[in-house]
Amino acid sequence: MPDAAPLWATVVLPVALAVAAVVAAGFDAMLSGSAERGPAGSVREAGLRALAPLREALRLLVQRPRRTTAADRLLGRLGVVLVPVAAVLAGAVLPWGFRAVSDPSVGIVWFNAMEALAWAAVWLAGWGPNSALSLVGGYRFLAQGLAYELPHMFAITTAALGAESLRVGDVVAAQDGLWFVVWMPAAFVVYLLSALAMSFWGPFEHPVSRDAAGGAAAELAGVDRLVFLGGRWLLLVVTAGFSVPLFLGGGHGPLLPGWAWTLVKTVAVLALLVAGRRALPVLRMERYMEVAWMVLVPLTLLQALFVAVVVLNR
Amino acid sequence: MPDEVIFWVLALVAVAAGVMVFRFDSMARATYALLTSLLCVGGEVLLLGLDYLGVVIVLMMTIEMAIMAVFMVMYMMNPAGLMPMTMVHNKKGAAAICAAVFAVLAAGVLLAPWPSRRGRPSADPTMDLGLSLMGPQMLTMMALGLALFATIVATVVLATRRGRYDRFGDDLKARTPDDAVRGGTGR
Amino acid sequence: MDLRGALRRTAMTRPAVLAVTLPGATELRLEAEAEVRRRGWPVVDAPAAADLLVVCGDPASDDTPWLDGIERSMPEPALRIVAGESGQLADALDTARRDLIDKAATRRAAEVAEVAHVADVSDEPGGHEHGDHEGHGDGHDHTMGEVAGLPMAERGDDRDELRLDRLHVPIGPASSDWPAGLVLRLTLQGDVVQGVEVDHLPLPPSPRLPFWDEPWLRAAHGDEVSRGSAVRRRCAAHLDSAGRLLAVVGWDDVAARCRRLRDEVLSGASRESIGGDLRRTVRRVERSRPLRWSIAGLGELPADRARAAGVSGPALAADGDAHDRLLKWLHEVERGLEGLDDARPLAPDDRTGPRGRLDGPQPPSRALLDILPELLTGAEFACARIIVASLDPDLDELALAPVSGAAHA
Amino acid sequence: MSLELFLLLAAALFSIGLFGALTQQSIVMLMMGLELMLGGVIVGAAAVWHYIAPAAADGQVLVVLAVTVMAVEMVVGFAVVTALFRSREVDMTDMAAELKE
Repeated sequence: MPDAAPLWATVVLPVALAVAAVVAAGFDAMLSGSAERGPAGSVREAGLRALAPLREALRLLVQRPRRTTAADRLLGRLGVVLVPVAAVLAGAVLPWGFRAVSDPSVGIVWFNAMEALAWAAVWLAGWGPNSALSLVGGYRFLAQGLAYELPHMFAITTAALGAESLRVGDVVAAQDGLWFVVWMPAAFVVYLLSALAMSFWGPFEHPVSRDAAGGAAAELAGVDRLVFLGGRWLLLVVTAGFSVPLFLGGGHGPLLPGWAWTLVKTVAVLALLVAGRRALPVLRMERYMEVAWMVLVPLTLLQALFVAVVVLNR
Repeated sequence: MPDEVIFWVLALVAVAAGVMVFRFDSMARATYALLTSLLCVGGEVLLLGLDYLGVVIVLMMTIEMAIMAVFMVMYMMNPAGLMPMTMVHNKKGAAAICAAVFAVLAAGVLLAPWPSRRGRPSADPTMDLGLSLMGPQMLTMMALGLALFATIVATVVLATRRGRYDRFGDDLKARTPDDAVRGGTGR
Repeated sequence: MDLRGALRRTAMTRPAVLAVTLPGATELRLEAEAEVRRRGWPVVDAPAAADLLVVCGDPASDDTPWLDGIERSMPEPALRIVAGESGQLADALDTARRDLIDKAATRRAAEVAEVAHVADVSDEPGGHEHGDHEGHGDGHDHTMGEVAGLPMAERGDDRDELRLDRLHVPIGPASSDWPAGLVLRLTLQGDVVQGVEVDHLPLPPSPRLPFWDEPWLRAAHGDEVSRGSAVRRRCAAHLDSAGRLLAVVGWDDVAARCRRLRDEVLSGASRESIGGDLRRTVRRVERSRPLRWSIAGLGELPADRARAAGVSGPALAADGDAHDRLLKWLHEVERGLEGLDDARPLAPDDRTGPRGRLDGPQPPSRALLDILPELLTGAEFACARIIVASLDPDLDELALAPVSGAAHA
Repeated sequence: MSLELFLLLAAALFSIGLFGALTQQSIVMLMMGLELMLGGVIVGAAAVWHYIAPAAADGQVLVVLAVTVMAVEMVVGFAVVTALFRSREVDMTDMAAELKE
C-alpha cells in the first residue's frame, strides 16, 4: 500500500529523472549513430556514441546565450523553463515501486494538469523570440495538443475507472492480479501515442522538426536550448514511466522487489518508444487530427465503456 | 500558518495578475497574466480542500488560455504589444462603477451575519461531488451536458463557412471531401 | 589547467556544424557531409544551434551580407570557414576546431549578443515581424510602419476567407535539406503559403559542369564516359534527393541510410557490397504505410500537366504526388544497381540526366522551378517543404547553356 | 484565513474583471474580463462551501457550473469573433455596434 515517501525523495526525483533522460537519449544516439555511420565496430565506439547527449549538453553550456530583436524575453524564458518544471511536477506522482514523492487523492488529474502546462510552455517558447519559424513551431504544438489531448484523457480515465480511484496508488493496487494492459489494450496504445505527442518527440516532433529549422527551438541557443530540449527528454521519461503504474501493474511482479519491477518496466517502455521511433516518419497534425478525432476518440470511448461495464458487474 | 502564507501569496498574485491583464500592451502577456491569475484561483480552491476541482481548474485554464492566445494573436491588433496603444472606452466611468461594486460587495462581506459552519467535510469531497452530480444534482449535470453539446454545434456553425454541400458536392455523393487540406482517414 | 577551461575545451572538440551550400558546389557539399559524419560532429539546422558555419563553394561578393548575417546570429563561440576547393576540407575542419577551442577557452565575461534575424537569413530583410497590421477603422491613434527596425505585417484575404496578417518570410538559401541557392519568398498567413516568388542566389558562370549531370554532358562533349559511372551518378543523385525528402518528412533514420548509400555509390562500392543494404532500404520505404499516409496527395502533378510545364525525368514519369516521386527515384536506383559496373562507353546522344532531358530548350530544373508556385500556393508550410524536396530542383543546372544538339530538340 | 478574506478576494477579482469587461473594446479582451469575474465566483463558491456548508456538495456544484460557463463563454466568444471577422473584419464591440447603423 502507498506510504508517504521520505523528504529526500523530493531531491532525488529530478536527479533520477535526469539520469533516466540521459540514458534514454544515449540509447537514441546509439541507434541514430548506427543509421548514420553504420554499426559501431567496437564497444568503445558504441560507448562514445552513447555519450553524445552529454557532450551536446556540455557544448550548449559553453555557448553564449543570444537574443533576437524585439523578443518577448520574459515569456520566452518562462516557456523554456516551464518544460522541465512541468515534467518534474508531473513526476511527483510517479510511484517508484509503491511509493511516490506525493500520492494525492487526485494524482491522475494532477499528472494530466501538469502535462497540459507543456502546451503553454511550447507555445511561449515559440512566441518569445519574435521569429516566424519558431512561432510556426509553437502553433504546431497547439494543434498537436488539440489532437492528442482528448484521446489521452479518455485513456487515463479508463485506467482510473478500472481502479475506481483517481489516486495513483490505488490504480497500482488494483492491478495486483491482472495488469490493466490486458483488458485495456486500446487505452494503452493510445496512451503511448499521446506520451510521444506530449513530449513532442519522435514521430510527434513536428513542433521542433527540421523542416522549420527547429521550430519552437529555432532561436534557442546555449543554456536555453539545453533546458528546453533536455526538458523534452524529461517529459518523455515521465510520460513513458507513468504508463507503468497506469497499465503495466506498477511494482507488481514475481521475485523482484517493487522498485526493481518499476525500473524494468520503465526501461522496457522507453526502449520500445526509442526503437519504435525508427519505423515512423513525423506525423503531421493536419493528417493526424482527423485520425485522432474520428478513430481514436470513439475507440477510447468504447474502451472506457467496456471497462465501465466490467467494473459495474464485478 | 503555512496555509495563511500561501493564501496571501496566491491572493496577492491573483489580484496583481488580474490588474496586469488590462495593463499589458502585449496580447500574449495579457493572456498569460490571466492564466496566472486563474491558476492562483485554482490554488486557493486547493487550499480550501477541494483537491479535484482545484486541479481541474488548473488543467482547464491552462488549455483554455493556450487556445485563447491563438485567437488573440490571430485577430487582435498589435498582438506583441510592440507599439503602445490603448483600446479602451469610458475608463473613468467604468472605474467608478467597479469601485462602487467592490465597495458594496466588501461591505456586504464584512457586515453580513454569516451563518456558522454546519457539518464537516467528508473524507472525500470528490466522491461527494460525484454522488451529488449523479444523484440530486442530476438535472444540473444533464443541463450542463446539453449546454456543452449545443455550444459545440453552435460554435462550429458560427465559425465555419463551409457546410457538407461545399465538401461533398450538391448531391452529397463525392467520396472524398473537397477540403483545402487532406485529412488522415483517407475518406 | 583549471577545470572550467578544460570543460570549455572539451565542449568544443565536436562543434555543431551548419553547412551552407552555394550553387555549383554540390561536390563540396557531399564531401563536407561525409567528412562531418565521419568525425561524428553534430549537424544542426539553425544558426542558433551552431558553432561552426561551413560554407561550401566560393562566395561571391553578393553573398557576403547574408553569410555575415548567419554568422552574426550564431551564438559565441562561432566561426565561419569557406571550403572552396575539394580535398582541403579535413584540414580546414581541424583548424576550425582548434580555433573554436581557443575561442571557447578565452571567453570573456558573458555579454549577450543581440541578433536581428530569424533562422533563415536571406539577402534582404524579410518581413518576419508578426506585429501590427493595417488600421482597423478610426479612433485608435497608433501609427503604422516599423517597430524595432522591422516592418509590420499587413492583412490580406486568405484561404479560409479570413483577412489575417500576411508575413513575408524568405526561405533559403541556408535552410537545411534545401536545394542549394534556392530562395523562396513566401507570403504566409498563419503557416499557409499564400504566395510564392521563386528566386535564387546569383549563379556565377562556372567552368565546372553541374555535378549530377556531369557524365552525360561530358559524353556530349565527346569525352569517353563509361555507362557505369553515369549510372552511379544517377543513383547517387536520386539517393541524395530521396535522403533529402525523407529528412524533411522527418524519417531521419532512413534518410541517413540513403545518404550513406549515396556516398558509397559515389565512392565506387561494388554492386555486391551495397546491393543488399540498398534493397532493404528501398523495401522499407516502399512498405511504410505511415509514410504513404503522411505524404500522399502532396504536390499532385499529373503527367499531362507536368509535360505541359516542360518537366521531364522522374517527376514526369512518376505521374502523381510526392510519394510517387519518391518511389520513382528509389526504383530507378534499384534498377540502376545492375549497371553499376558497366564499362561500355556512354552513347553521346544519351542526354537523360537524373532530373530529366538535358537537350531540351531549357534545363530540366528550370521547369521544376517554374511549377513550384502553382504547387505550393495554398499548401501549409510543412507540406510546401515536402513538395519542394519531392521535386528537388538542382540550381546548378540553371547556369548550364543549352547543350549542343538542343537546337533541333 | 477566514470566510471574509476569501470573499474579499472574490470581490476584488470580480470587480477587476468587471472593469475589464466594461472598458475593453476588443471582444476577446472583454471575454478575459468575464473570465476574471467568473474566477471571483469560483473563489466565493469554494469559500462558502468550506466555511458554511461543507457537508453538502452544492458549493462544489456551483464551482463546476462556473468552470463550465467559462469554457462555454470562451468558445462562443471565439466563434462569434470568427464569424464577425469573416464577414466584416470586425473584432471590437464599438465597431460591431456601428454595423447596426
